[in-house]
Parts: sequence; structure tokens; C-alpha cells
Amino acid sequence: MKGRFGIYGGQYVSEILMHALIELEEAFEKIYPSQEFQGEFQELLRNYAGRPTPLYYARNFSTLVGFKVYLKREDMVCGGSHKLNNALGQALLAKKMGKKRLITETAAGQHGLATVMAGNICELKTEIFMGVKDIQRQAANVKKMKLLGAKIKPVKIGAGVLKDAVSETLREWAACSRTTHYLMGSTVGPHPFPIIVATFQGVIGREIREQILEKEGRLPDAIVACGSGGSNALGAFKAFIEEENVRLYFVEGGGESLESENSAAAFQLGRPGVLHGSLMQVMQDPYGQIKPSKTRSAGLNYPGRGPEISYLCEIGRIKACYSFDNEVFDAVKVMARTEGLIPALETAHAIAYVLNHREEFSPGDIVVINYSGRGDKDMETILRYFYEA
Amino acid sequence: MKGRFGIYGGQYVSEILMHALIELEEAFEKIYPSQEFQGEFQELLRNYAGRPTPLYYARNFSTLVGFKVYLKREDMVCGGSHKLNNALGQALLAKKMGKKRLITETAAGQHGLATVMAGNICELKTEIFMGVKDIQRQAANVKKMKLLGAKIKPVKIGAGVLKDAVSETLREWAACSRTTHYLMGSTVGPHPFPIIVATFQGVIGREIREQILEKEGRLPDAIVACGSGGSNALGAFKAFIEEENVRLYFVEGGGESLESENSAAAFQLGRPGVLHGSLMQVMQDPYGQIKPSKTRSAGLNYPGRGPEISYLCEIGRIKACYSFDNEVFDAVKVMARTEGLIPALETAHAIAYVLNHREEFSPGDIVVINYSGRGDKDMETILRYFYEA
Amino acid sequence: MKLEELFNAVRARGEGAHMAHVYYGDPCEDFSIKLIETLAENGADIIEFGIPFSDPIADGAIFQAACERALKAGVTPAKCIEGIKKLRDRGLKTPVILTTYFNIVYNMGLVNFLNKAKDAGVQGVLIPDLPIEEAQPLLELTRKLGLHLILQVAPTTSRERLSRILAEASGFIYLIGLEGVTGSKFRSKKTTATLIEKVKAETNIPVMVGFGISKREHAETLIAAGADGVVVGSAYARIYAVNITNPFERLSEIARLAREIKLGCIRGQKIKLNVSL
Amino acid sequence: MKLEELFNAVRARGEGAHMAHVYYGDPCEDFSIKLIETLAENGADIIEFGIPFSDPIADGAIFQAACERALKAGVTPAKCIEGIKKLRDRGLKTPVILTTYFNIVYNMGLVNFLNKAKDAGVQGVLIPDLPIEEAQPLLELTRKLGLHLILQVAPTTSRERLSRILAEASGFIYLIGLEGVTGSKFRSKKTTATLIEKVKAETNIPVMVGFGISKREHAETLIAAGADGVVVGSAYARIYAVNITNPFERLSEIARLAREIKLGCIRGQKIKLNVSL
Ligand SMILES: Cc1ncc(COP(=O)(O)O)c(C=O)c1O
Ligand SMILES: Cc1ncc(COP(=O)(O)O)c(C=O)c1O
Repeated sequence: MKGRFGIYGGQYVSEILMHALIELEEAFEKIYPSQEFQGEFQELLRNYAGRPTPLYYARNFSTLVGFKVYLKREDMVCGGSHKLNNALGQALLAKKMGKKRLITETAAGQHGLATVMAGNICELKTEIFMGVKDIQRQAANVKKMKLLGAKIKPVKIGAGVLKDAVSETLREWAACSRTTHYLMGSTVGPHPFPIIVATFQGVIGREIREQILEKEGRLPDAIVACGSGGSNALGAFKAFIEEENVRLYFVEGGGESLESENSAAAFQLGRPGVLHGSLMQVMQDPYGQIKPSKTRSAGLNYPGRGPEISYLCEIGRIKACYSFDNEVFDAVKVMARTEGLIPALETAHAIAYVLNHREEFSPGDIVVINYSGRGDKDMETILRYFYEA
Repeated sequence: MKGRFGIYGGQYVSEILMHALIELEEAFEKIYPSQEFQGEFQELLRNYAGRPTPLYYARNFSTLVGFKVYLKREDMVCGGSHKLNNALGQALLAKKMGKKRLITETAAGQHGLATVMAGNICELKTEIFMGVKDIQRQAANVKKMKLLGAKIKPVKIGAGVLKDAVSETLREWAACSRTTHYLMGSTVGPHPFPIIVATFQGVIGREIREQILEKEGRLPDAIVACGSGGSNALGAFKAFIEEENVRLYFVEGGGESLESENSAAAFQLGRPGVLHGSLMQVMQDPYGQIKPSKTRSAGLNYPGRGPEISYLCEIGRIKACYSFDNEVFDAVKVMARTEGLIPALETAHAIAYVLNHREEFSPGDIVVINYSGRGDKDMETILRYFYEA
Repeated sequence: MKLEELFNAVRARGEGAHMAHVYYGDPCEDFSIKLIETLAENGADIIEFGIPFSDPIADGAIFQAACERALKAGVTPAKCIEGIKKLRDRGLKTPVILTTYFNIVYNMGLVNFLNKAKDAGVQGVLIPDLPIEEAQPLLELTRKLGLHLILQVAPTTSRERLSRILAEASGFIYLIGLEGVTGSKFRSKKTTATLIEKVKAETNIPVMVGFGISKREHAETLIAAGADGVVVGSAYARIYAVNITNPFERLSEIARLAREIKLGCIRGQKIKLNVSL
Repeated sequence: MKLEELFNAVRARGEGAHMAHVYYGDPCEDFSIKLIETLAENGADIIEFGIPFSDPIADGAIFQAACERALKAGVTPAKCIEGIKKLRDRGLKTPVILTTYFNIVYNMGLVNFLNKAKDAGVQGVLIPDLPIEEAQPLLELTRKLGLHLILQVAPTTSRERLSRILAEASGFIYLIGLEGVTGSKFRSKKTTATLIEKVKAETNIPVMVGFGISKREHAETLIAAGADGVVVGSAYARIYAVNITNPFERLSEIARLAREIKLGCIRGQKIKLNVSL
């Protein structure tokens, strides 16, 4: 079924928005493959976003863990994470569709930044919805978005976090969908968003494939990626789904512990449910009320897993894993010391998994960690952890 | 004369250090061209640093100014500025020389960060000298360097700024030059540093040349770069020095105004003199005492101009220009709004020059701005300027 | 009472219909019971009975807050259905449309949910995040059980989808009068009137217009434009929300608004039928 | 007195030579005058007279602070040279080596600087940031004027460069005894002794060892190892720096140290000459 991955996916939205989803789907199918779009988009990816990103052989880190580890350097994308791959694609699409304005939501600010960057390039106005708690926690990114010209809309409802901001953006979209594009930031939301985002992020895996073949003459044994919605992971995985010998690991935010209410591990603690327009793995109470997630990593702090990731984990193609907050901070330090790189807290989940589950890999293995972003945005949190604890 | 550019350059250091300079020069001449070094270095440049960096046609910015502007995206180098090009090269050289440790100094922290990153990759210990005032002003970068494993040495003498930190690093080097490499961060200091740094940064201009020929089929009419020591500017210019039709603009920190003591415009306010081992254009009082420079841009806050830049300006091959602090902040905003990019304050000097001297360029001109770094490190200063002023 | 009967009766009286939307359990079950009874006694012909959901994406700020308060107070879907039973036991005759977001239904299991709803005395079910594309299973099940699945149309609904929706519609059509969420500011746009006309031209089942209606005149205008009735929700919640520690004190004001709305429904119908007022 | 005469006289007395290094104008000119006279009267055979520089890269913390204070107090190169004149007028006979960083010299103009220095009664010039590679113009000019350009050698100086330096040396060789800056902690390393031997084997001009010397024993050891004398600087500045608001109070302590150092010079020379102490 269109927009479905097994039971997951669909279009659970208000009737008001259906026209916009249908229009988007049609536009994507028509515009995306066009030479005009591809020309402009590839140009932007190359010269603005900085693609292809390197596939870096992390020699010192490899020595430490005992097998070959490559880092797919999405931290090198302009803005510091994979988010711009998708934001540029959708902004350009929105421009070609004749939209005048972009709206979206953001937690850590990474996707919000990517959106206003892409919006400026495409001369579209940008409005970013952000939970009041996240606004407080990410004050610097908020001002950065303002400096870039974005309008920030504080979201007071609920817990004032990402989940609430997504809801509020959907509401805003209902009021302006004729002129405004909702630039969804991950492989979540109603069809066709998960497919569009995964398509734009798919460049990651296509590059990995080409680069590892060039460097090693063979495919990797494993790819490890962090995620919540799943966009960087799917982006990295998609080119390898059919390759049975490539193990895929999806690492979600374990938070403080699985026992407490302090987690974002939806594959461990959730079950299928409908949130923000799509059926997916989601954390909820016994009655179907969505539960807030909790992790120190803002970008993983979402209670749902996108439909495609939900499906691929369900059928066992992807292994659903998690890392705990303290493991994540330690992984940041290890990466800093071995390779001089400070990863985003999200990314550090994938690194931590590799560090703490070495027994799952053999000495001859080639492992690719999708290094989804740099840690600049998390410096305060990281420094507080190490120097004030 | 070796190590001289006209009257500029030389090796004005304590006898203790001469052996180290000679050793370095010989090692550079022998090791740099070697296949082994080039193999490892190019690999690191490509996959760690992220080279080649894009040459981005800034469409919206071009429309604004009325001629074609390309940005050479050194902000996309890992760490956020051109500094790593040189740090990686020297660290690798030091490793091949059998050195065990790197020392250097830093003002904004960019070069310090690049050094500890390169040090970690090459498994060399790193010690960073930093003026106490700069430590205060750049607290975040200091902690970042610590997280990466660098030892930070506070420099209390003088005004506690970059100039004093350089002096102190030279002193430390006198005590440990047999085992330790001083990783000079710009095209300053005694021979062979200016040549080594310019060589490692020369990759910028070589890439510009190739890229602009590919995109435009001809060389640019002008290249504009900011600078103090001159490393990013020389890096961008060197491939074009012989091309008489390519105008070269070097933009230094005008500070608050040229009249007051609030400037770092050494080409306007200085004269030839010897500082930190080399004869160069330098700000000094009537007696030859070095004057402290002043600008809001930490990376341009040095009273000297490297010997090669000094020479090329003297003979008129490069035009020496400056931008004032307030022009610089405005340029940050213009770049943010037109292209979604927040430049480093240093870089914004070059942008400001183009914005404020449009009459020097014709509608048919192709202008390359060497976009030396991203503004993340300056966000606090920038935000304070716009949102608290 | 069956929906058909209700609409026949209302029409027979020369009135437009008035559906009042309430989120149950806000701020406590007792109040909701009283509120629903008050509305029913003061001109609400149908009760849209909402089961609170944590993330009500089609609802504006007022109903979001209502959901939040109700959930905080401990209301559950089961308690909601109990609430309907209780209302029936206390003598409520008014038809009840059970409204909630799809995850609540999915979580209980579709069959289970519908059976319980039917047992409790519900006439229809409305799921605001279930467009026709996703509605097939529920359409079949409701038909089997003799329940109505109330479908929505909006100003953005294409002609093609409108036909598809109307072909499946049952009970009445919920016509979303504006682009936005519940509780938005009322805008009487030509598009709304055009949409009402379009829908009326294609179907015989009643058309109820909702979103943003808070005054007698709104009801009057919309029904005069061809609608069979209106839905009012946030406007009621807004009244007691300002006095949330003792909402009971506001019941009389709510009753007054309900009567006003009903009056608008009557006047609108008169205009539509060209009867002099 | 000429340097040659001085060294002959010291040698004749069976002593090692003692050069005392002072940054002029710290914290004021009056004090420096008194300090230099005190040193000369208490065993300093040569005065190394420093013109303060803003960025003295060969100097450790003590002399950096001295330069900073002197500059803050308004001393200029011209005033320094005036100071030497004044000392001579007041009867100072001790040879004076004028030390400063190259930018001060470059700024005044090499010829002008040397002429002024000579006029003031200076015997030699020492530029710690002017290695042999850069010294050619100054070597020629000093020779022409009958001034010594004091050259330095260090533990890191290669055999090849050592020969080149010694070939140009005049007055005496300043042998940097350790790898570091002025005021470093004294380390009596084998390398220093070896270097002294190496230099002495290649040249007849006197060898003065400096950097880190602060005690009688240091002087004794170095001279016993073959040096013709020692340089002491930071050790004197350290004494008055702790009492910088009234440094005059410390002159007697400085005098005591100068005598101690001189004693070390004498004893060292005795050891070297195998004379029983
Ligand atoms: C660096 C980084 N990695 C990963 C994520 C998680 O998003 P996704 O699951 O869509 O890849 C984020 C989200 O903000 C992020 O910033
Ligand atoms: C971004 C950036 N640009 C320019 C400079 C100036 O250095 P240089 O003159 O060596 O290019 C710096 C120095 O820190 C910098 O960080």
C-alpha cells in the first residue's frame, strides 16, 4: 500500500491537510526527478552543503576497538549535521511548487537552522516552532536562527518540547497549507514525508557504498547509526537494505535507564501507535496517550520511530539498540581523544554502542559509523557533564 | 636571500632556537615532497579535513552587490576554518621528525583547536599557550581544547593576549625544541615558518584556480581575503600572484577607528619592525616598542603582518584594505540573510569590504571571497552586538 | 434517538441542528456530566463527546488545554465510555457522537472500541485524524454495528475526494468551515458557503459546519448559507476554562450561549427557507 | 676600560669574571643607577645594560616584568643611553655591554644606535634575537666603530655554526648554559661543561656563561668547568622585585649576592687553575 511499510505509515491527519499531502506527493514525483531540479539540487549539495562528505578511516579509534571503523562524516555538512541534506531538498521543492514560506519545528535547533539556511537560499520565509523548554535550553541556537532571519514561535502547550512543537506545526499548517510548506525534519509524519526525507537523506548511503568500495573493494560488515525519527539512519542504510551481509544497527536514546521514566528508547518501551500522522513504534501509556521521551540528547528526544525504521526493525533487518546517557558522554570523550572530533550527543549514541559492544564485531570487520553531526551545539551540556559533575 | 621577501622575513630568534629552525627547514624540504608524506597528508586533507572545499556561487549575495561573488568555503574545513590545513600538515611533519609534542598559542581558540585535533590524529601531546584575557573571553573554546586533551597554559604577562602568548610559546620552545614542535598558526614567525604555513595553506588557491576555471572558464577578476598574519590570504593568493589581471585585496581589522588606539590595521598604522622572529609590518610606538592591536575579531588581533604579505603589499601586488567593527557586524547579518551563512568575524571583514566598496568592482567582475571560517565561535559576540546593543 | 430521527425532528421544527463538543473529564468527570446535561437542556441537539488525547493535532489551544487537564485528572477512554453510560442512565436522550484521535481507537482495538461505544449508547464516531484514505476498516466495522462514522470535508478537499467522501458518508457530514484548528477565529468566507453548496448539491445527508463558531450570528449565517446545523465546542470550553477551579459557576453562562446558538440555528433555518423572521 | 683589559686584569687577579645584567629604568632610572653602581662596587666586572623591550622573547618572567615596569615608568632607548652617560659622568669605569632586542636597534637605525652607544661609553652590544645569520650588518658596523658585537652560543648550536660564530666573535662569547630563557632554574648539566670545553678548544676569546645563575656555587662550578666568567641577571632583579615600591631597601642584599657571585668566580678560577683553595 502506498506510504506503508508493513503496518506502519499512513496519513493520519485532518482532512484539511490531505490536499497538501497529495499535492506534495505529486510534486515530488514530478519535480524531484526533473533535470532542472536535479541540476540545482546537486549544485547546492556540492557547493553549499559540501557533499560528498568524507568517509574517514578512524585509525586510532579502530586500534582501540580492535576492528576497522570508518566514520561517514555528516558532521561536515554545512551547519554541522545531516539535516541540511533534507532541508535543501524540500526547500527547493517548495520553491518549485510556488510556496512562499516554510514552517517547521525543532528541538535542538539543528533542523531549524538547516531550514532557515535552506529557506534563505531559496528566498522563502521561515517560521520555526519550538517548545518553550527547548527554547530555554537552546538559547544560542534560537538567537542564531533569529540572526538568520527566522521567526521563532514558542510552543507553550504540553511539556513545551519537540512532540508539542510538531503538533503545533501541524496545526499551523492546517491554516496555511496553500502557501506554506511544512518542512518535515525526519522520516516521520504522514506519507509522503517519510519517503521524501529518506530519499533526500539516501545520498548518505549511496556515497558510503561508492566510497567503501573504492577504499576497501568490498561492502562493510556493519553500519551503525543513531536516531529517533530515523532520517540519518535510513539515509545511511537504504543503499544496503538488500545486502544481507551488511548488518544494520539503529541506536536510540536509552536515556538514564530503561527501568525509569527516563528514556527515549521507543523500540524497547513503545508499541505501534499513531502520532503526528503516521502509524509507528511509539512510547505510550496503557491507554494510548503518547508518553514524553527523555534523554540528554535533544535530537533523539522524540517518542516515535519513523514508519520505515519501525518496519525494518520489526522484520529484523535492522537491529534496534540503545545507549545510555553516561555511555554517550564517555563516547564523546573517547572520540575527542582518539580522533580529535567532538561528536553531537546523538551521534555519540552510535559511537557508544560500538565501544560497548565490541563482542558483536570481529577483528576482520569493517564497520561504518554514520557520524551524523558535530558536537558544537552540545558543548555546554558536555562540558557541564565533565567539568561540573 | 633565503627566508626573505624584500626586506621582510628573517630569523630573529635566540641562538637556542636556531638549530630547531634549521632542522625544521631541512625536514620540510626533505619530508614534504616525499610520497609517504604526501600520501598520508592528502588522505587526511580529503577525509579528515574535508578538502577540497566548495567554491560556492553566492547567487543572492551577488544580486545584492551587482557582480558575481563566489565564496571559497574554508568554513567547511573540519573545525570551522582554514586553520586545520596548516595544523595537519605541521603535525604530520612533526611526527615524521620524531617530535613527541606540539606547542602553540591561540587567541580565539581556532588555531589551538586545529592543533589539538591534528595532534590527536598524529598521537602527539599538545600544549596551548593562551593569554589570560583570551582565556576569559573564549572560555568555551578553552574547555573544548581541554576536552580534546590539550593542556592549556595561561599567559599572564603583558596584556594577556595573543602577542604575549606567542612570546611565551617561543620561550617555552627554547626549553624543549629537541622534542617539541612549535606549530606556528599563521604566516608569521622566523623562517621557515612563513614558507611552511603558506605552502600548507596554498591548497586554497590551487583549488580556487581549478574550480573557477571549471565553473567560469576563466580566472577571477579579484580575490578578497581577511587576515592578520596572512595565512588564509596568502593561501588563497599564492596561485595568482603571477596573474597580473587578478586583483588581490587583503582586509585587516580596522577596529573601532583608525584615529584611536582601537585598531589592528598594521598596514595603516605600522611600519617595518621585528617581532616574534621576523621583520614585518608591525604596529609600534616611536621607540620600537610593539603596540597592542585592538579589534573585536580575536583572530585579527595581532599587531604584525607576515613577511610575505608585508612585501606583496609594499610592492603593490596586493591592496591593503581594512573594515571597521561595525561594518563587520553588518556584513555578518547580510551574509546570514542572503545566503544562510554566519561567517567568522574575521571572514566578515572581507565580506564587509566587498559590500562597502562596490564601486571598485564592475558588473562583469567575478570576485572570490575567501570565506575563511564560520561564525560559531563568535556567536556570543555577534548576538550581544545585535540583541543587547 | 437515532441521528436520522433527530435531523428529521429538527428539520420538522424548522430549525438548524446544534452539536455541542465537549472533552470529557475536564476538569473532572462530575463537571462534564453536568456540562453535557446543561447543553442538552439548553439547545444542543447532538453531543460530540470527546475522549481526551495527549496530542490533539486538529484542536486549538482551548481544547488542547482541556485535554491536558482531563488527562491530568486521570480520565481514561474506559472512564469516558462509562461517562456516556452514566449520562444515558441519568436520562440523556440526545444523540452522542464519540470523538477521539485514532491512536485511542487503535490502542483499544477497533472492534472493542466500537462495541463499547455502541453499548454505551453512542450513535456515531468521529476521528479527526482519520481521512477517507485510512477510514476503510472503520467504515466497514461501523456499518456492521449500525454506527455512523462521521466523515469530514474541508475547504481544501478536492472535488474528486469530496465525491469519494460523500459516497461513504453516513449520519451527517462534518464540514470544516475554515482552514485551521478548533477554536480558530470565525471567518465567514465565500469559500465556506461555496463548499456548503457543493456538498449539498451532491448529497442528501445533513451537513454540520464546525470550527470557529462561537456566536449566534455565526450559526445563523452558516445555516442560512445551506448548512443543516453547526458545531460549537471551544466557545463553551472557553467559558469555564477561565474559572477552572470552580467551573460549575459558569454553567449558567454556558447555558445562555447554548440557547443563543440554538436561536441562531433557528433563525438561519428560517432565512434559508425564506420564512420571514 | 676596554674588554680585553678587563679580562686581562681579572685573569691576572686569578679570578673569573662577573657580568651583572640589569634592565634599565625598572622601576625608575634613579634606582637603576644606584643598582648598577652597587653591583660594580660589589664585584661586577662588567655591566650588561639592558634597554627594555615590550616583547623580550629570550627573557623569563622576572626580566619580562622588569621590562614591563620600566616601559610603564616611561623609559625610552634614548633615556637608557643617557643613563649610561650619567653613570660614566658619575665615575663608573666598569665596561658596559648594551643589550636589547633587535627592533629597538632597527628602529633607531643601526648606525645611529651604535654611534650613540659608543658616545655614551659602551664597549659592546648584545642582541639576543640576532643570530649569526642576521648579524652581518651589525658585525661590520661594530667593527668599524671599534665596538664588540657579543655573540651567543647555546647547547643546541651545531658544530658547524659554532665555528662560524666563533670566527666572528669579538669581546667575549656569551655561552647560554641551558635550553630556556633568562631566570630559568639552574641546571648544571654535562652538556654545559662539554660546550664550554668545545668553545674553549676553538677560540681564545673569553667565554662568559649565562642563564639561570643565581648562586655562588653556580659560578664556581661553571668557571671551574672552564668558563672565563658568568652572567647573573634575574637573580638580582628577583631581589628587588619583591619590594618594588621601595627597591632601594634591597640594595644591600643585592650587594651581598654580588659579592657571593664574585667569590664563586674566584673560587671557580682557583679550581680551574688547580690552585688549592
Ligand atoms: C546530529 C544529529 N543526529 C541525529 C539526529 C536524529 O534525527 P534522525 O533520527 O532524523 O536522524 C539529530 C536530530 O536533531 C541530529 O541533530
Ligand atoms: C576564520 C579566521 N580567518 C582568519 C584568521 C586570521 O588568520 P590569518 O591571517 O593567518 O589568515 C583567523 C585566525 O584565527 C581565523 O580564525
